[in-house]
Amino acid sequence: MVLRFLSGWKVRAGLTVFLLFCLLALLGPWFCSSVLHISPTALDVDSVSTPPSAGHLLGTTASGQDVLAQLITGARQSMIAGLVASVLGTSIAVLVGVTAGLAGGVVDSVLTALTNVFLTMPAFALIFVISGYTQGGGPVVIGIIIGIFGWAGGTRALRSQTLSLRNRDFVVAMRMLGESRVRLALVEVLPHLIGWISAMFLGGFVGGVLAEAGLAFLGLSSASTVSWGSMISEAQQGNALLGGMWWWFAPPGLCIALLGASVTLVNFGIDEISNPRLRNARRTLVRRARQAAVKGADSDE
Amino acid sequence: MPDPAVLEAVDVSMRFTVRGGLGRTATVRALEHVSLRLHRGRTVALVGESGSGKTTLARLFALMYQPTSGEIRLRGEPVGVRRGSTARAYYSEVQMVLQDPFASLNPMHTVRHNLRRALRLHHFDGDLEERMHELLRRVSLTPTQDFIGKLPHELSGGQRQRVSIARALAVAPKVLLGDEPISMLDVSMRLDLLNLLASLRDEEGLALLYITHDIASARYLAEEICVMYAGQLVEGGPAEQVIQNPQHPYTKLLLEASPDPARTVSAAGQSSFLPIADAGEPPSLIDPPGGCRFHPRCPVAKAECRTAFPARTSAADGHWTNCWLYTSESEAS
Amino acid sequence: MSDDLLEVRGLTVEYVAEGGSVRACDDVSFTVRRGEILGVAGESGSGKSTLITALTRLERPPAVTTAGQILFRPHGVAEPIDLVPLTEKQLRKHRWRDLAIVMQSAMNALNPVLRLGAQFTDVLRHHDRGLGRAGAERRTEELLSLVGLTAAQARSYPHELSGGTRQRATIALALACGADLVVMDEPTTAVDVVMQRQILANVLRLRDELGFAVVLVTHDLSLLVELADRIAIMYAGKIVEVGTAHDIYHRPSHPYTAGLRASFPPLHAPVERLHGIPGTPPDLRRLPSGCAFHPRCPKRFEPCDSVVPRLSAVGDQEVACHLHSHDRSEVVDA
Amino acid sequence: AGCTSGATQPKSAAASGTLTVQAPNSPPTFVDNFNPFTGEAPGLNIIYEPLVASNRAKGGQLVPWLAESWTWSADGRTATFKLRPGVKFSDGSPLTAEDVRWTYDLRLKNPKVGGASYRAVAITGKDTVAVTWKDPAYQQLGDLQDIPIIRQQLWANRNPITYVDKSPVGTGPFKLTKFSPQGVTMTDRADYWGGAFQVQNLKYAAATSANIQTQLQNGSIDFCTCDVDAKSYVAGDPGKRKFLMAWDGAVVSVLLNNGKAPFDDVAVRRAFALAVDNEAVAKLSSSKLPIIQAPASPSGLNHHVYDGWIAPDLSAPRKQDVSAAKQALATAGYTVQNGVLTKAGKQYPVRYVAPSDTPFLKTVAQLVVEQIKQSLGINVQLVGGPGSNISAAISKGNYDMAGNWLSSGRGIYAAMNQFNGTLTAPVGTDAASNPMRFKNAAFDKLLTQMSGTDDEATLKKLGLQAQAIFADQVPTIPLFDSGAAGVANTARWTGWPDAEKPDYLANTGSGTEFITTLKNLKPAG
Amino acid sequence: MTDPMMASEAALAEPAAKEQTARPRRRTSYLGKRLGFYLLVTWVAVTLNFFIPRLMPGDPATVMIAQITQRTGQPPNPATVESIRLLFGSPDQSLITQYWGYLGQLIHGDLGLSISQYPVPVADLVMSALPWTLMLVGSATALAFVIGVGLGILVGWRPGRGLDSVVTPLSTVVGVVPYFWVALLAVWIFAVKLRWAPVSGGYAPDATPGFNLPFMASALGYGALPVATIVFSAFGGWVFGQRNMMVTTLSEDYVLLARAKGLPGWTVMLRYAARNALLPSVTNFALAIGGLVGGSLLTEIVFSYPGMGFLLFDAVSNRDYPTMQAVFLLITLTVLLANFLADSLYVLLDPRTREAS
Ligand SMILES: Nc1ncnc2c1ncn2[C@@H]1O[C@H](COP(=O)(O)OP(=O)(O)OP(=O)(O)O)[C@@H](O)[C@H]1O
Ligand SMILES: Nc1ncnc2c1ncn2[C@@H]1O[C@H](COP(=O)(O)OP(=O)(O)OP(=O)(O)O)[C@@H](O)[C@H]1O
Ligand SMILES: [Mg+2]
Ligand SMILES: [Mg+2]
Ligand code: NI
Repeated sequence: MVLRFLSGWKVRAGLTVFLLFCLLALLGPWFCSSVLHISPTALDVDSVSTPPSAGHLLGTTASGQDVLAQLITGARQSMIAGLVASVLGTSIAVLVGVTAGLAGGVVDSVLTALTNVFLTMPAFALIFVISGYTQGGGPVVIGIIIGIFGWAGGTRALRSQTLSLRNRDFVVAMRMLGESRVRLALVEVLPHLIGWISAMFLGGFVGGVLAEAGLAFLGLSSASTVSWGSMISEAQQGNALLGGMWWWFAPPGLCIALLGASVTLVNFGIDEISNPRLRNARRTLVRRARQAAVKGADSDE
Repeated sequence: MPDPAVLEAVDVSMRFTVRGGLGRTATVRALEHVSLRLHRGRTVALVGESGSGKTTLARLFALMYQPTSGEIRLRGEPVGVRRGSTARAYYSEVQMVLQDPFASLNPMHTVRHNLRRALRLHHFDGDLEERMHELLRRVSLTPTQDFIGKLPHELSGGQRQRVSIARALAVAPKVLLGDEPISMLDVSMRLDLLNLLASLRDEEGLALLYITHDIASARYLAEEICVMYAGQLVEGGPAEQVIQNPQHPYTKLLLEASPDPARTVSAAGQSSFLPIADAGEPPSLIDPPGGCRFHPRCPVAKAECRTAFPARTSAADGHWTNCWLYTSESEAS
Repeated sequence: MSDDLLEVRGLTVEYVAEGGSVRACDDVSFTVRRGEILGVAGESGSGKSTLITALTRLERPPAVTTAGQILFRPHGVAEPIDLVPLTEKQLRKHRWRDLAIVMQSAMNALNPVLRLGAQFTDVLRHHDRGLGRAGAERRTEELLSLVGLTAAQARSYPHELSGGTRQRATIALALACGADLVVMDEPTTAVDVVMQRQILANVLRLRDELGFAVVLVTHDLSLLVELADRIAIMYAGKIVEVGTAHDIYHRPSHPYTAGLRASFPPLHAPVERLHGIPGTPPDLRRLPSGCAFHPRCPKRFEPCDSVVPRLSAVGDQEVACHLHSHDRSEVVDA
Repeated sequence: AGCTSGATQPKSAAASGTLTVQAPNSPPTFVDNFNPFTGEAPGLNIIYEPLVASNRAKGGQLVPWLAESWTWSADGRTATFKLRPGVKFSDGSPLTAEDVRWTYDLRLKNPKVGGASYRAVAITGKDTVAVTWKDPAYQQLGDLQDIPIIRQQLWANRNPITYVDKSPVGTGPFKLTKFSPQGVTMTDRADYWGGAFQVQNLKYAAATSANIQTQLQNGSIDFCTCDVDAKSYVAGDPGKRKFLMAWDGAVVSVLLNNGKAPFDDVAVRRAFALAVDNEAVAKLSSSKLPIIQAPASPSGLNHHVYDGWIAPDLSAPRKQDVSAAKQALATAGYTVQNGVLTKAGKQYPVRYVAPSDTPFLKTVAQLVVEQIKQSLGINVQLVGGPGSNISAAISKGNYDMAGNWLSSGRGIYAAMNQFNGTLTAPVGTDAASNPMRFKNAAFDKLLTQMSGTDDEATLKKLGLQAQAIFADQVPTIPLFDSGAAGVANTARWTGWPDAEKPDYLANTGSGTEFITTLKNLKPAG
Repeated sequence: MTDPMMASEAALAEPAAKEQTARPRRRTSYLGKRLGFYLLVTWVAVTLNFFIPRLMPGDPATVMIAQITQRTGQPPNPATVESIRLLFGSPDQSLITQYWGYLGQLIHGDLGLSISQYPVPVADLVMSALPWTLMLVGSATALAFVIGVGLGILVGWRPGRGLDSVVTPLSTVVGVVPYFWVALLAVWIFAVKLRWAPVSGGYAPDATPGFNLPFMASALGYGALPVATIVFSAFGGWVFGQRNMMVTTLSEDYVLLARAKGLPGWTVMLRYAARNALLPSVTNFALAIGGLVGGSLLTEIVFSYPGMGFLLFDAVSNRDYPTMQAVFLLITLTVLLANFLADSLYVLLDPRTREAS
């Protein structure tokens, strides 16, 4: 299964890029300070808004900060926000969705109602309101808020999946061995939701990164940390585009897009695994077989 | 019938409430006043059309639902739906083999996992590994070490079904409920499985409930056949009696419709398909016909068939039926 | 010869995949005569459905027809047409008018969002441009009445009908354009025995009335024996035996056929202990060498695991088994 | 091409005498309410006029407006205003003393309208009105510029708070002709007391800080008081584009929370002030302006506005002096451990709040934080957030350092009164005034004295003393002199005030200043 | 968060059970239940919407005072401060009393008076903003749906072919580019550099809102760019989901049968495959409409569009609780309405969920 998962170019490309970003998030700040000796926060009063040069590989912002350093450190903040949001969101979704699906009855009704309430709440607007309240508590806080308001969508899908799994024969069979509910949930049902959960997780991750960027754009990110979103926001406030400072405006957006794209590619792979009907033969193989057939027929004559 | 029933259903009825698209609800009357007994070392076959309630009865035996009325008795003791360790105690005596061997094993778990869980849950305290191999041997999955580590997708349908049976046997049950255990298997492998079930019954003294569509296989395996139609038991008795001398018009229809190549023996070389009269379809269980539910399709239906369900008429050899045709007779006699 | 409606020669169908292809139909040859019912029996995975879809040129990637001919001689056509090289557009001329199909599950074969009637009229009107809406509706009613359904049911959505009714409707649909050949892939596995017999009796009656030929695929040999004129037995992508129903039942030549035949417990004959066929059907990706059946064969002997037997005539039948190879005939006697 | 009216240059506009400006406060849409008490519609501040105005370009000098002149009573508690003759409301009716009295009286009677620092108002003659305060109120007169005069006849039966006024009647030079949520058009009045204007049509366009730059660039807006990249704007067409700095007395400063540790300790305040390099801050903050803003005087007074009021020894900016700063901390017993200010084992983490929607304050904050880290080794935590959150935090005293601009152009008293210890509130409650929570008895006493005099020499003398206390006590860290930046396009209109030494400020946000600006505009060419 | 995998489920409520033989027995009680559910959700949402913003620090008075301070360059005099506090400051009533008052007002359809635009009724503000958002986001959502689903059908019809291998990855990648980044770029390219579109706003400042040609033309011109950017960012999500549905549907027997029937390719694609593959997308579209009001925040800020998003942004910045609540309420109601719509649409489009005749 793992091998099959890794076989497509999309998944491999996606994973590679994604892991690169993870590495960047993990080691970026250290790399910046110890190897490149640049700081994302230091302001170089004497070289403001300079295009890429040897001193500043990606140029500087309007307040003389090094764009490259910001880009590298920004990776961590953006990814932490995405990670926290998706870990939290997915965990709640799994907890609520699987519990509701397995338990049924009153528990199910209550949890479903809760899900629906969260679905109808103006999530982004509330996130916007609340993250204003937290006064830029950093990516973790932003991630938590995004997670808390973003879990409901996936929950319904998980619940209905669990409902259908609950009555699958193998679960019934294990139940008739006297298996406990918790074990049924964890050992029999949950592994089958891995595809869904990981897709949800990855979707949530991208959603989290994008939401953090959106909030940063609205001025709600932490002021002391640099994230890609806050970079775009500052570039916008600094009229980077009008001033032709593409080196400031473009990289963070492209990074988010690249990260999002890599995750989406991985998701393609997961999708194909969880829905085998989406897998189709490599066109080239089919064509080759057909051509061979035609040739064979010719030579037969 | 010498010894008392191990497991019996006493006058059970089952109703389901279903929800329609716009939240409408309706009641499915899936079983009506069904009684059935399973005895040690004997097989009862339950045959009937799709949707007649066979699975529902099996599930009632497996305590997956609480019957709407009536009760399930284990060795004469009424049992109800339970949880936790009491459920486990019940399941250590009653086990079920499901229809679809492809669905009844978790694709993520090995044969070993399945067997070990079964043994662990039922407090097996001997040599676990040894017992697992023994179980696999019991269901003829040999050499056992080849099979124990396999995942379901590495097994054929017949092998999976054997694993299911081994898993059920792991708890050393007294009763085995087979819900169409062979219908999903390849033709060539069905008989082997039936033979396996027969040997388990004979050697372990299992009480076996064999649910099937295929009346011929019922005859092959079971001593006793019960025919179910639209949630009601309409006929039952010793297998040969029911097959060779069907009483109820539905049983007759079923036998007529069942493929039997032997019928063409006389007409050599030429296909001679035996057509049957267009007898309509089984009714919806949401609003089933009153009285005997078979009456709309019955060629010999009488007025009373529409109004009331006939009482049971039994012959000396244990062959019984619920049909007005015979009720009046017995009353007359 | 002109009696042959369809002649399949060396048809080979493969499922192509990265790690090597699977031959689900391997060098399959048989003929279908006009108006006959040819039964195809075999275990699950033996390639029956693959054969049916290839026959109707409905195979979809990754299935590819890599060799063989399907010579089709519908009415009004002098020269047989080879369906294999035809393009989708060329095929469209023959579809339904000459060649119709009934699928295994009527539930899935009918478009759930279209009323039954609409699924009739769109094919009717597409193949007969002159037919108006009213005409198409009238024709639909006629067709439905052929299988004992009413006009009211034409206005239903598929899900509103029972499985048996749906399956009858798909059979009526197959007859809509007067096809010469109707291919049926397990048309009755999803219905009960009573309904099964009703449906097949209908098919038989219509065949007698309309004279189309049927290729009927099923794994229920006992049913085929009652129903079909001739039966082809498939094993692991190959046809191992073809013969009249009577011969197949009474004089199975191939050990596999014999085993299959013995897998059905009798309904009335005395019960005896039966054993089916030992072992399991092979995985097409890892076929045994020689005769694919040899690991399960009670009568296997020395060439079976190395030489692939070819289908050859033995009396009225055709068998692919070394027991019946001409040069080995002495072995049979021995 | 082929699109839209918005992007096209209203070239014919100059011919028809139209000036398009960005509405003050840059809302994205306008709301049709010209109620002078509650409304925020653009143009409101030039429709209604006060009795007096102040000229911030001239150190907050008071300017007669609807009042021609005024006289003080001997005790300095009563000012008697003589109304300007010939003032007419836009409905044609004349302005009367009764209108003024009624307007002023309304504020006394209705606490929700509020804003009255005076105690009583009375008509003393045909066109004279006397306003009386509790204490000598020479320095309170400026408050009256925030009171627009309305017509009694119209408002007598209206609830001033809840009335939604869609057809305003005021004394100002323009009257409303068309309202749309995206634009407000006004035309000039022939019967305006101040004479004729060359600007016949005034248009307020909706433009937010996000897009004002582009709207300026493509010429759809002629003038704005806005925080834009003026440098590149002007550089785009130096002949036609003009940078205007309205030196309104603002001094961009770091507010220190004097009400709580560690900044309740003057040593810490001094140390931090010494640790900051205001020259660098000023330079960085000016990167988008064609000029470099000057580092601020330690007196907290803006050099442009208070030229001549600042003590000579305080005129030069405080120089960054890291060792002195460290010395100051050490003497007071502070150490820095792991980047945290520590005294006697107690840690004092420092939070710097800065609004993230005001870019330059954010930049200032980043630089100050960076400098303090470099010079003192203290890690100041930078906390951002929307401006409304930040002002709430500042008001409640929930901060240690904060970036803001301070100091008023309405005179030395107003400037110093911002640090009035009697007007502040403890940490935890809202302090509308003096959120720095600076308290100094001597300073407060000086303020009381200033309030009781209108003698310039005395004021100057008291001012010098106050400055000395200010510079010594460092209630805030003044960074650089600033003002309301603005840009104008001279393609259509000329006559903008001088950029270097303006006589008046060009500023849409202040009604009287904007009227003066408009009055002086002439069509180009 | 939206992920294509949840696409298959229709609405808020229980996925329609497939037991179709059910008869209408307790329809009234069902409707009652449904209504009750909507009411319950609305109440909970309204309650949360009331309390959450009020837990934020700061009150409208503080914000207003700060604004005056910035505007005039000095803090307002104590009398003014007093009057502002009197008008907008923390009311003496407890939060709970305010809450009951608010509920009472709501029941009478009274949304109260705006604080930042005091004393303009919130209803007026909402009414002037709502049409813009509905038009902008509504048309953009519809357009994105049509384009995305159309493309999805096309590429899904021939999976693995050239079109599919280009369009599918591309459209999904387009969907993960931060929206505002794209929008800003679009503004720069099309409004600043090429001058094809105005930079911001909903219509020309000198146009008179109403049913007149210049105004409508101007509104269209101003709306084009924002709509285009939303469509650009949103259509990808539909492509992917629709493609997968299409591919899944293609392996259904009825599509195969339609081909066997000799029907032309278009008929098979549209009438058989797409007709069925569309079902989840259509219900998802109905749900997407629920995000209409709430989803416009970034667009409207980038384009200074005079809609609900901006209204909310402004209300939050000014602690304008009544306006905030009204916007939240509206979002909640649209979401519920959309769910209702999705429910009904599903029943309408999928005969399987309809009642058997
Ligand atoms: N959980 C349930 N909820 C609602 N209805 C049910 C449920 N289980 C079974 N039914 C209904 O009860 C009736 C009997 O079903 P059951 O599965 O027992 O039939 P069966 O004889 O096993 O059929 P088959 O041969 O197809 O397995 C059917 O109409 C079915 O729809
Ligand atoms: N899409 C596919 N890709 C690869 N292999 C396939 C595919 N479909 C079928 N096969 C293989 O082709 C072989 C023949 O399949 P086919 O469906 O024709 O069998 P069948 O005889 O119809 O079986 P059944 O009785 O179960 O319908 C099987 O071994 C199967 O594994
Ligand atoms: Mg069943
Ligand atoms: Mg098949
Ligand atoms: Ni999601």
